[in-house]
Amino acid sequence: MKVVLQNLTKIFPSRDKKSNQEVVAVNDFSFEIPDGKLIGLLGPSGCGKSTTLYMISGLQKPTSGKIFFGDDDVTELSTENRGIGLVFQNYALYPHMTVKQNILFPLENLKGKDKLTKEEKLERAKSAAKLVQIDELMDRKPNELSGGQQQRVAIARALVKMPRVLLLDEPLSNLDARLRLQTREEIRRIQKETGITTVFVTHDQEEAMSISDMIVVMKLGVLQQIGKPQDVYDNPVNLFVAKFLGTPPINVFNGAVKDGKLYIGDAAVLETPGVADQEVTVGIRPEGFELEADGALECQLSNVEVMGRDVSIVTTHPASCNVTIRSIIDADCKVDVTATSVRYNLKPHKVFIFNKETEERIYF
Amino acid sequence: MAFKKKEATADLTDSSAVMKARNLQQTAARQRIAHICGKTMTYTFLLLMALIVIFPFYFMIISSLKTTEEYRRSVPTLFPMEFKFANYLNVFTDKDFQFWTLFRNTVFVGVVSTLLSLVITVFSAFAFARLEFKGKNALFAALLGTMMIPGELFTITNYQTVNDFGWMKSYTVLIVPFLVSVFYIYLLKQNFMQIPNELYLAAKVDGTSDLKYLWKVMIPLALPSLISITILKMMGAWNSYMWPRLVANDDAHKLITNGLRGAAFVDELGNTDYPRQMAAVTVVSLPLFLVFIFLRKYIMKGVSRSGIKG
Amino acid sequence: MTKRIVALLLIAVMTIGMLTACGGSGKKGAAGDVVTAEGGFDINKPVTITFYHQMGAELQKILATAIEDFNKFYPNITVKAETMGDYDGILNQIQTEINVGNQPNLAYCYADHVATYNLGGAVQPLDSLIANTEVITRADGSTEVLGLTQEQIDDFIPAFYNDGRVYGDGKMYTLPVVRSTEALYYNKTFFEKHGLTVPTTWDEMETVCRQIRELEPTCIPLGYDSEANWFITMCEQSGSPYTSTEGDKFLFDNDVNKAFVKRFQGWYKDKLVTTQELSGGYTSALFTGESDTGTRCYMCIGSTGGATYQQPNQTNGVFEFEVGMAPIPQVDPANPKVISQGPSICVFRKNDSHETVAAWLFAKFLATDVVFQASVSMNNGYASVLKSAQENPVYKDFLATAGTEGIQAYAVQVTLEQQDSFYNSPAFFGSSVAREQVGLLVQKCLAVETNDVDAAIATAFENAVKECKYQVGM
Amino acid sequence: MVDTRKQWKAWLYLSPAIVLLLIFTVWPIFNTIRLSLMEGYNSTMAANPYVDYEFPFGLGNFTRVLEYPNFLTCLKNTVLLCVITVPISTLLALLIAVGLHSIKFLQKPLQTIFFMPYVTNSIAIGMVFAAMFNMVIGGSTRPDSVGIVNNILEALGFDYINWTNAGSSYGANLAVMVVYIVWNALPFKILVLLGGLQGINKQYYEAARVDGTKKSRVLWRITVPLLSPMLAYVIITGFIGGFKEYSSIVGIFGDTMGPAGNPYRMDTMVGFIYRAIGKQEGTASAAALILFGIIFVVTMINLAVSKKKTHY
Repeated sequence: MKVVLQNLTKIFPSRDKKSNQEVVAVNDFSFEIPDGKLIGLLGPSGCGKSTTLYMISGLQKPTSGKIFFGDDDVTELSTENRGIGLVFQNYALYPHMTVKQNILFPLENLKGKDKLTKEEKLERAKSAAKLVQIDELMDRKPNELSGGQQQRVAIARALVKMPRVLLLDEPLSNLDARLRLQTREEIRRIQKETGITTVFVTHDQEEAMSISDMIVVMKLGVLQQIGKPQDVYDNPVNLFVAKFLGTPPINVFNGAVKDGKLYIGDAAVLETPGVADQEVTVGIRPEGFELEADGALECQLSNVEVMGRDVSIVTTHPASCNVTIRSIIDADCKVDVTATSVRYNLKPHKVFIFNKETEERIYF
Repeated sequence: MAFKKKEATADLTDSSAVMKARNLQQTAARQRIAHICGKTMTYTFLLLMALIVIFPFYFMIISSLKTTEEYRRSVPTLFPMEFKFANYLNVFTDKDFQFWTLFRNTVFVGVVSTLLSLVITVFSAFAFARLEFKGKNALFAALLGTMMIPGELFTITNYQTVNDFGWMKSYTVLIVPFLVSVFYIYLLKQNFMQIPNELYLAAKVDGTSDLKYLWKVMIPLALPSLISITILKMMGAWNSYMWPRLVANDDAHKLITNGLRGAAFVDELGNTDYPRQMAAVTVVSLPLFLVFIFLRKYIMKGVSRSGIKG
Repeated sequence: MTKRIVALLLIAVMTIGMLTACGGSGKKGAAGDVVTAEGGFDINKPVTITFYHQMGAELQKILATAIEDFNKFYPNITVKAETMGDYDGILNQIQTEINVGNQPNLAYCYADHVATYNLGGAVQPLDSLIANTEVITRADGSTEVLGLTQEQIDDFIPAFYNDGRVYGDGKMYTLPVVRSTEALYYNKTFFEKHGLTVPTTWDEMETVCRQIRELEPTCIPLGYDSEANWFITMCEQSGSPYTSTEGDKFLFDNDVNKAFVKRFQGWYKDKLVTTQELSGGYTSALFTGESDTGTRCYMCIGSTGGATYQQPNQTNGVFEFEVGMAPIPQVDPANPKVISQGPSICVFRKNDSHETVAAWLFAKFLATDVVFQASVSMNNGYASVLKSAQENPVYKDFLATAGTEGIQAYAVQVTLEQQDSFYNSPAFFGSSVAREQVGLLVQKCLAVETNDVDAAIATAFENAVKECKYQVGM
Repeated sequence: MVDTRKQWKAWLYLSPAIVLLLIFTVWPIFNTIRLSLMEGYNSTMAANPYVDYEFPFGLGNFTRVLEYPNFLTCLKNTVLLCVITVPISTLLALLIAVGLHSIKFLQKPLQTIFFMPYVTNSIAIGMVFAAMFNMVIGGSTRPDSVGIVNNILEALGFDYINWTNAGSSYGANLAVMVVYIVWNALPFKILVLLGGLQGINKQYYEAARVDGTKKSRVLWRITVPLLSPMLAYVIITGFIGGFKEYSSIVGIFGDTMGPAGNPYRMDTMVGFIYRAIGKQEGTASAAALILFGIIFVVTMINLAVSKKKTHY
């Protein structure tokens, strides 16, 4: 099922009665989620990603704009008529019901011709449980389960009624690091197996990048960029997206374009043909540095962290917007840790320049 | 299995969840109607119940404005035919009903007993919630058990006791015997229990004394509960009747409800002048009412936080 | 947990068992019936006496004046008067106080209350005080005998004075203050218009009621306010037993009583009569026409103390009808009986005989002070118990106003006219229960709805006696 | 670990409460037990300094209570009132609390209104109810004084009902008491339940909405179980209060606790105790202990049931 959002806007009335300030949570948001894909809605907290998810679910009504499931306009449809499954951040498992009862609960709401016999219901619940590998835990209560198990129950409950769209709100945020890795693979597997169009919300770019077919980056209610994770990473449309994606984060410098060359400080580090002379902000991915004895960019060396496969070199530079610059290079390259400075050459496709004011990408 | 890719899509296509365009609008309209109906029913129910609940209050106020003759009519009027505001004036000027004295006594007894009661309740609840000692659970269960006893029977013995103490006709006798309420201790204990024990342990590590911890951490966190208790206790002082009448019914210590039920507003034949009495009742209820309106938020919080779990 | 509580309880029970077994022996001294102040009553010795009453604001003013007058004679006796709201308030308060021995010095009382106080041995018998001939020189130089002189005793209307001696032990416990009785209020205008005769017997009453029903089919001709009074007065009028301080005490379950109750049941069924409880309010409301629909009474038997409530509504300063007052109907007009009601005053025992005597002096003052009694009487329609009050010019003028307008004076007049017909009921522990129970009995029997009225009435009587006996532990 | 220093500290903190409870609660309880074992004990007689009344030690007071001709009536009324009013008031309070919780517009004013009975003086309440249910001068051909309840019945096309006056039926009397007691019990229960509702995570409801759960099913399958601790609390306290019902009946029917012509028809256990005070305190004490026993047993049953049914 393809999901289309058209000019979606959500405005919350101000909580503070005196100021009368409205809060625009989602602003003129449009995009299309292809059928059967896993989409990560990504952004820092307060960017409107959860609101967007809730509008897709029907729990919140958009202030304006339309939502389509396939060709159906579901904007006016309330949540139960949309055929979605929703997994909450803290799972919202009914604490007084066993796992089985929790999973059965949505099925018991079906009425009319959808009504299932007892056996059918049990069958469905069992296969859903099997899918998320909790079929051993059916008679436990939620508080007897680990976080990861609860998460699976929540997913099973969302899946059991065979939703057209599966929505997950920060599905991994309540899990510890190890479980997180495991569970995100799990989500990916389940999505693949069922082929249900799935949207999940996260503030963790790594998580989003690792499992999504597509990611949607949002900031302050405004859509920034949509695309396959690698595309977005490789081609951020603005400074925000560039900064938001990637660990370690991108290194940002104040720079300038002069005569088709990009300068950081006094050093001309890159050819930028066709870019008008201007002050710019430069973003360089950590992996965009190459150690060269005669490299164009000289940085003061402060630390070298050997991480096995890679080496992380921490340096400083007066033009850097961050306190330190972190580059990641192959462990094979030898670094003289006693030196006071290192010199880098830059890989052009890992360097992005942005308009100083608008922070929009300047392509070269 | 149903969840394999292909089958799932097949399932979905013939499920009724898939709707044709015209169906969509119908569903949307239906759900709007259902929503409006639901809201209408909720409001109708609530407003109807509110009407029933508020009626005695309304009746009290209109009665307080009626003339005695009108009040005595066998078919009660629902709106005064003529307003007699003099009834209210009378509350403050009536010689039999020393409003200000009664008011002062009640406020004094209410405030002092509330403060003392709070101190006792806080300490007891703290001991039950945070300290370990032998027989704690048994003691607490025994305390809860006392709530089941019809308290009226205590009167005879307690009267004897306070008389032996020589407390008759004093503020002491109005304040001391009922300072401890098992219910308040229970309420506050529940609230204290919800404050993570780690905070207490952390305070211990920092060398904070129990008292300081209570004052700086527990009390601020349990404030809503304490406010609820304050209000309940104040209402108690406002409405207490049997005991004060028995032990301190002299003019110097009389409390407001006794004033209301006493000789005031009764004519020579023992018939009550209801409108005047109702005016007095209204005036007397007003402070409580205002307190309630202003502190409603805290009362609500206090109760919800006590999270009455076993 | 539960086990522990049970164990605790058992221990407690055993301990208490032993306590009770051992406790309570040899505490009692002799009853101090005789009060003698050694060396005479010292009027200069300051003393405070507490007086419980139920008076409202107006009467309290009169009382305050009386206390002022009293203090002219005895400036060192401070009277602290406290109102307890109503008679039940006085009873409850004093009963609790007797339990710990701090009852007041004197109180307004009904005979039933005194019987209760007597259980605790708290009431001072007055005989020795009445008989005391010590002469006191008062602060204003005048003198009085500490007790009552024969002249003073003779000044009391005898029936009222004898109200103090109804406790079965021959002792005098109270002095009367003011009295009311029951009277028949009738709609004089209506009676005259239709040429009806005011009934003097119950047979005549039935006839009149039936006549009125013919004239006004929607009315209930007679309202009787107090069910209990009705029953007790009927016992007295019929000469059948009600209660006794001796033996079985509750004697009212007998055929004579059942017979009159059954008769009234018939009246109630025929809508000839209603009562306060059965009509849900003082029947005076029906009599005065305050009720704004069809039901009304043309006669009402109620207290003379409630005369103002029998006063009809006024339109433009004119009463809607004239009220007539008459003695209540009798079984035997030759031997009339009417109830005597109203506060007496009793003195409580105190260890300090000076206090007791001071309290007595104040009680005596209220009982014999014409000004106080007349003022109270004029205020509320109760009659003074003193014959000499009727000679008081102000009171005389007041009595002369008797009529629809001066209905209180009318009531006092009717009370005084019947002064030879008053009876006293015995008072003992349980007399108040008996009174309550016969009141309820009348209600119950009148409202009987089964066909077998006799059986229902018999059961009701039986149960009432049972309840009485149960409540006093017989 | 229970360390001894903390032990005495705990007792120190508890000392004011314990001392006061010992004097004003525990001692009266013991005294009550003592009096209940003194046959025919009457406090006024016992106080008589001149006559030495004997009150033999024994269980006579207890048998006397059971022998009371109206004992079964008292018990029946007490139990009936409990069994009827507790579920009704709990259910109404639940519905009102849920309703209040679900709305935004008017929520606060309505909240205030529902708590108003809390701050309305009890004198006023009794009189108002009497007036509301009033009707009929006994024996008259047409009702003379009609309360608003009957006005409403008339408007709905029903006959007047004699609620509380002479000749009224037991059912009508009971109905009035039920309404009055429920009305009285509502604010506290609403307060507690509303507090409980505010503590429930909203996502449970969103989850239910996503699943298209019907409102009634949400109420019974989600709200009620999640509220079960509070519900258990209000039900248990409701039962305890219900067994002590007395003043509300006096408020409507007066001291005779029944309509005219049928006194003590609505008598209760506490009514019996009150009447015995001042006459037969030994019996009153015994009756109080019997009542305590009943309440104790019922509360234990309640607790056992709620332990099974509450979900935490």
